[in-house]
Amino acid sequence: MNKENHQVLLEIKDLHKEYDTRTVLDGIHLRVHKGEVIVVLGPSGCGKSTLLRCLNGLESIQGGDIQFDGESLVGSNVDWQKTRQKIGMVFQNYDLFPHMTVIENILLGPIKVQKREKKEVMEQAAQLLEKVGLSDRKDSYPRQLSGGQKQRIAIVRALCMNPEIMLFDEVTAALDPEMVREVLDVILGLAKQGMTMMIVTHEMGFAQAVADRILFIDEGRVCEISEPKEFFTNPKTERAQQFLNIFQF
Amino acid sequence: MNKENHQVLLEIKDLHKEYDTRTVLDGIHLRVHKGEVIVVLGPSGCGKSTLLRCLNGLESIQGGDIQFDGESLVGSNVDWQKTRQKIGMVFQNYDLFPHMTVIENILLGPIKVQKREKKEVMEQAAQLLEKVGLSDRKDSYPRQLSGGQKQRIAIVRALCMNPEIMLFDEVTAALDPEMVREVLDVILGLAKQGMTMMIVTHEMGFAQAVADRILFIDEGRVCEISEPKEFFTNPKTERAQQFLNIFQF
Amino acid sequence: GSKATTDTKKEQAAKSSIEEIKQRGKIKIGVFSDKPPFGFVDANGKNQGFDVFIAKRFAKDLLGDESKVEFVLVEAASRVEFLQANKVDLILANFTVTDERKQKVDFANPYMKVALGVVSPSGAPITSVDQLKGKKLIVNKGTTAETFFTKNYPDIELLKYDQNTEAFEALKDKRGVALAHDNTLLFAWARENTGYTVGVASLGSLDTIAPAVKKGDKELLAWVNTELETLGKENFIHKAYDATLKPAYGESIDPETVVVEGGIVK
Amino acid sequence: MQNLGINVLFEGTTLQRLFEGLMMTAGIAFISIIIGSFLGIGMGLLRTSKSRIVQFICRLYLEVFRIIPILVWLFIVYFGVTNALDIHLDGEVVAVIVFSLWGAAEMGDIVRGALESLPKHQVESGKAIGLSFWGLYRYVLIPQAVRRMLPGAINLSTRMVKTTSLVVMIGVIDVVKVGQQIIERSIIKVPTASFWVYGLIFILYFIICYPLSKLSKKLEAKWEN
Amino acid sequence: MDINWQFIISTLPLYQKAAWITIKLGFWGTLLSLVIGLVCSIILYFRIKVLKELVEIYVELSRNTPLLIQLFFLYFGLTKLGITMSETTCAIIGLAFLGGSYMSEAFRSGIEAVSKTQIESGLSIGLSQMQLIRYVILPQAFAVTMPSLAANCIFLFKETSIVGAIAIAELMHVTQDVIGMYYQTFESLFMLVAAYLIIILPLSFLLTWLERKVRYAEFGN
Ligand SMILES: Nc1ncnc2c1ncn2[C@@H]1O[C@H](COP(=O)(O)OP(=O)(O)OP(=O)(O)O)[C@@H](O)[C@H]1O
Ligand SMILES: Nc1ncnc2c1ncn2[C@@H]1O[C@H](COP(=O)(O)OP(=O)(O)OP(=O)(O)O)[C@@H](O)[C@H]1O
Ligand SMILES: [Mg+2]
Ligand SMILES: [Mg+2]
Repeated sequence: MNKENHQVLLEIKDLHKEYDTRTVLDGIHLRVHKGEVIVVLGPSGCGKSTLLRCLNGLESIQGGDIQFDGESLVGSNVDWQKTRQKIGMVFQNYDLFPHMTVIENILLGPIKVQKREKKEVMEQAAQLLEKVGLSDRKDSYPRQLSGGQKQRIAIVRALCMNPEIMLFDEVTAALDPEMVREVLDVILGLAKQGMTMMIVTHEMGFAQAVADRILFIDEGRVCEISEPKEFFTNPKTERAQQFLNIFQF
Repeated sequence: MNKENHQVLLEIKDLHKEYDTRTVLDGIHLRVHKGEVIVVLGPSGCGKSTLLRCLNGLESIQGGDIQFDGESLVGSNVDWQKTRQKIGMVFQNYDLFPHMTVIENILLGPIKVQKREKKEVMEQAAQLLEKVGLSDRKDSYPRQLSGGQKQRIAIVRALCMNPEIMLFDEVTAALDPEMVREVLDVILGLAKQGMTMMIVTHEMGFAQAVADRILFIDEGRVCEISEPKEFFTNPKTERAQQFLNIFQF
Repeated sequence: GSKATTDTKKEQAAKSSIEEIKQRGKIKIGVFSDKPPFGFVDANGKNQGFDVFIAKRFAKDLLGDESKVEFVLVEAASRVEFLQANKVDLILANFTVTDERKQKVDFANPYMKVALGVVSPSGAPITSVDQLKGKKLIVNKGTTAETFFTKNYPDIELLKYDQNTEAFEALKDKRGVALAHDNTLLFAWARENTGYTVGVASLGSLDTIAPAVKKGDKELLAWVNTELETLGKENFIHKAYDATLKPAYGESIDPETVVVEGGIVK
Repeated sequence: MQNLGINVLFEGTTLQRLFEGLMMTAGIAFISIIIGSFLGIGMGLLRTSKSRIVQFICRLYLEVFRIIPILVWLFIVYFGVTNALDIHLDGEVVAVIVFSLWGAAEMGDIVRGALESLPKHQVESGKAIGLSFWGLYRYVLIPQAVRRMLPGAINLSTRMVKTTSLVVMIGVIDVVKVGQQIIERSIIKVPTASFWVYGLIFILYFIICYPLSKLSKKLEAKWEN
Repeated sequence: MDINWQFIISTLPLYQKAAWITIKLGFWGTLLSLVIGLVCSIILYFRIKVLKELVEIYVELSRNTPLLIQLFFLYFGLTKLGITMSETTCAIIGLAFLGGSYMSEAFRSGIEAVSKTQIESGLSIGLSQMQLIRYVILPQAFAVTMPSLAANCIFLFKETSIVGAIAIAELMHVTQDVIGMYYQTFESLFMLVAAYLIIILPLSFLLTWLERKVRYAEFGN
C-alpha cells in the first residue's frame, strides 16, 4: 500500500464540530491521498457520520480546516454546490428519490447541475449500471427494487457525477447479508479501480479487505490510525481492543 | 448437547405454506425439545420468518401439522389467544407500543390477557428488567430508548408472559454492533437458563455460540439440520457452503 | 299507497286543527325575525312588528291570552315547509299571495296590500321600468318585488340578496342602478338616506299579503277569515299600522295604501 | 355615525342574545362533534373491515354526506323525515342529528386513515402477546389512532362550527342570524351596524376556532416524535 | 310522492346556468387556492422573516372564521374603502382566501413529510435550493398530500354554495330562490343534489385518477 506517495486529495486539520455545546469532533487530523481507501471505525455515536457530513458541507464546523484539492472548505464563501459535485456521498438510508425512475435519479445531477449532454451521460450511466449488474432496472421505480439494488443505484448515481472522492456512510447497515455482499462487492470493485474513498462500515471482514488504512475514532478523537492487518490483529489502544471484542462470540 | 433426550415441546410435521399459489414452505419437519435452542439460517426469502409466523398463528398453513405441548395448532378451533401466551415472539421491528411506557408495555399482556395480579407481575417485571440492565427505564416511552434498549424491553415483555418457547426473528437486524451485542447477550443468557428458543439471525458468530442445532432452509425446504460446529466448518450441502461464503471476504 | 295515507293525515289535521291548538294551549305562528317593520326582534329579544302585532291578537281571540302564541322564526325559503311539516299552525310572515303558492298552502283573506316601488340615486334617477332594461336591479330574495320582476320583466338582470340591509348596501355601493321593494319601505328609507329618490312610486297590480295555513286546514282557515272580519269592525289593522308601521314610515304615507280591513281589498 | 354603529351592540339585551346565539352555534357544533366522533370511530373500524359489502356501504355513506349539501340534509330531516314518521323534533335536535351524521362520515374517514397508517407489526405484536380482537383495538390500535387523527378531527371541528350557520333554515337561531336580526332592525337608522355586528361575530368565531386549531398544532408537534 | 316534472324541466335552464357558475367559481377558486397554498408553504419552508409571520396570521385568520363574513368584508367592506370588485371577483377571491390556507396546510404537511435524508441526498449531488424544491421536495410533497388536496378541492367546490349571499346565482342561491318563489321544495332540492352529483362525482373521479397517477411512482397503486 504505497499510496502514501500519491498526491494528497483531502486534508483535515484539527477539525472541531459541536452540536449546541457538545463537542462531537474534537480535533480530527487526517490526510487522504489520491486512490486511498480509508475505513472509519468506532463505537456508535463516536462521530463517524458527523465527520463525513462535515466533509460534504452538510454540517457546519466550529474549528479547524478542511482542504480539498488544495482549496479550503471552511468559511462562508465556499461554493458547496460545486464542491459537492466532486464529493460523492451515499447514506445508510436508501436515499434514492422515490418519485423518479432509476435512470431519472441518475441523470438528475449530471444534467441539471452539471449541465452535461444527455446522450453522453446516458452512455456513462449505462456502463455503470452494467458494472453493478442492474442494466435491466433502468426504468424501475425505487420501490420496485430490493434494498441492495437501491444502494447499488445510489452508488451509480454518485459515480455518474465523476466525483474525485466517494464517502460511504454505513451503506449496508439496513440490508440482508446477501444484499450486503452485493453492495460491498461493488465497493471492492471501485477500490480496485483506484477510487479514493472514505467508508464507514460495521462489516469487519469487509473493512479488513478493502481498507488501505483504518481510522478508529472514539468520542470524537482519532484513537488509532493504522494498516488493517495491524489494527485487527494487534490494536494499539485498549479502546480499539474492546471495540473489536464486540464482534467476537 | 444432550437435550435430544428431553421431552419434545414442539413438533412440526410436513408443514406446507402457500401465498396465493406460491409455495413458501414446502414440507418442513422439525422436532424441538424442551430447553433446546434452534437457530434458523438461510438466504433471504427462503421462508424463515414465515416458519416462525406459522408457529404463532400469524399465518394460516395449507398442509401438515404443528404439535405444541401435545396439542395440534392446526384447524379452526385452535385457541390462539391461549396458545400465544405460551409462545413468546420478538420481531425485527421494534414492536413496542409507542403510546405506553416500558412498564405499561410489559404489564399489558400479563394483566389484561392473563388476568394476573398486578403486584406479582410487577415483581417479575422488575426482576427481568434488572436482568437486561434496564431497571431505571421503567417509565420511559419507547421513543426515548435506543434500538437495542427497545429490543431488550420487547424480550422482557414476551418473557413476562412466562412462555414455554421464545421465537426471535432477526431481532438485531436493524441495530448498531454494540446494541446487537447487548441484545444477543440477553438471548445468550436465556439459553443458559434453559429457555427453549427458535432464533432467526444473520449473526454467524452468535449463531455458532448459541445454537444447539442449526436449521438451514433454502427455498422453503429443510436443506440441512446439524450441530453448529459441523455446519460452519463442514456443511453437508453446496447451498449451505454458498451461503456461508457470503460472510467471508 | 303513500298518497292515501298523506290524504288521511291531512284530513285528520283538518278535522281537529283548532281542537289541537286549544289542547296544546298555544298557537304556533311563523313570523320573520329580521324583516322590520313586519316581523323583527327588538333590542330586548322580543318579537315585534306588524305581523307580530296581529299574531298576538289572533292568539288572544283564539286562546284568551295574547301570550299564548309561540313564535317560530321562519326564513323566506322555508315558510311553506314549516306549514307542511306541522311545525307551525299559521304563517304571518309578510306572505304575498301568488298562484304558485296557492297550490302549496291555503291563503286566508288578506290583511295588507303592497305596491312596489323603485328607488334610485337622485343623480341618476330611474323613473320608469323601461329604463331598467339591460341594467342591474337590486331586489330581495323572497319578496314581492322579486316575483314581480322575474315574471313580468325577465330581461332585467336581478341582483338578489338575502337581507334588506345587504340590498340597500348594494344600492349604495352602486352594484345596481336601482332597488325594487315594497314602496312603503322605500319611502321610509329614502327619507333617511338623502340622495335617493323613489323614482317609481307604484308599480304593477297591487299584491296582497295574507295569513297562510296548511293546505286543507279548512277549519283554521275559516276561523282566520272570520277573525279578520271581526277585527275589521274595530279597525284593528289600522291600530296595528299605527303601532308598528307608522313609527317606521312616518306621516307621509297614507295608511289606506297598505291596510286591508276585514279581509276585503277595496 | 361610527359611534352610533357600535352602540347597536350595547342596546338592551343585544350582547346577551349574541352570546346566546354563539352558545347555540358552539353547542350544536360540539355536541355533534362528540357524537360524531364516537360514531366516526365505529365507522372507521367498519371501514377497515375486509368485507367488501361493508366497505362499499361505508364508502357510500361517506360520499352521500360529502356530496349532498348539509342544507339539503337539514331540510330532509327537519321537514321530510319528521313528517313521514309523524314525530316532532326541535330544530336544534335535528341540527345535532344531521351534523352528527355528517361528522360520523367525515370522522370515519379520518379514523380509517389513522388506523391504516399504523404499522402492520403493531397488530402482530399485539396478537403475539395474546390480545383478543377487542383487546387489540382497545389497548393498542385505537389509542395510537387517536393521536394520528387528532389534527384532522380538530380541523373538521372548526369546519363544523363554521357550517352551523345553515341551521337557521330550520328555525334555529344561531349567532349569524342574531346578528342579522340586529342589523336589520337598525336598517334605516344605523346603516353602519352591519360592520360592527359582523365584525364582532367574526371575532367570536375566531375565539372559538382558534384555540382548537392551536391545540391541534400543539398536539401534532407533541406527538410527532 | 308526486314529482312535478314540468317544473323540473322549466327550471332546467336556470340550474344549468347556475351549475356553470358553480363550476367556474370552484375552478378558479381552487386554482388560486393551490397557487396561494404553494407560495405560502414555500415561504414557511424557507422561514422567510416577516413573510412567515404574515402567512401564519393569514392561515389562522382564514381557517378560523366563516367564509360568509369574509365575503361580506370583501364585498361590502372593501367598497367603503374605495375598492369595488364585481360579485364574481369577490367570490373567487373569497374562495381563494379560504382555500389558500387549507391548501397551504396540506402542502406544509406534505413538505414536512419529505424526509431529511431526501433533502441531504439532493444537496449531496449538488442541487441548488430552488432545484431541490423543484425536483425533490415538491414532487414528493405533492404525492404525499394529494389525498388532502383532493379533499380540499371538493370542499371548495361545495363551499361555493356560500357565495350566493353576495348575489351570485350559483346552485344554492338559485335553489333557495326558486323555493322562495314557487315552493316546489322537493323538486328544487332534487335539482340541487343532482347538479352537485353531476359536478362533484366526475371531479371526484378525476381527482382519484390524478391521485393514482401522482402517487404511482412513489407508492405504486
Ligand atoms: N443533529 C444533531 N444534533 C445534536 N446532536 C447530534 C446530532 N447528530 C448527531 N449528534 C450527536 O453527535 C454524536 C455523533 O453522532 P454520529 O451520528 O456522527 O455518530 P456515529 O459515529 O455515526 O454513530 P453511528 O455508528 O450510531 O452511526 C452523537 O453523540 C450524536 O448523539
Ligand atoms: N404476505 C405475503 N404475501 C405474499 N408473499 C409473501 C408474503 N410474506 C412473505 N412472502 C414471500 O414468502 C417468501 C418467504 O418469506 P419470508 O419472509 O419467510 O422469508 P425470510 O426467510 O424471512 O427472508 P428474510 O431473511 O429476508 O427475512 C418470500 O419469497 C416472500 O416474498
Ligand atoms: Mg452514523
Ligand atoms: Mg424474515
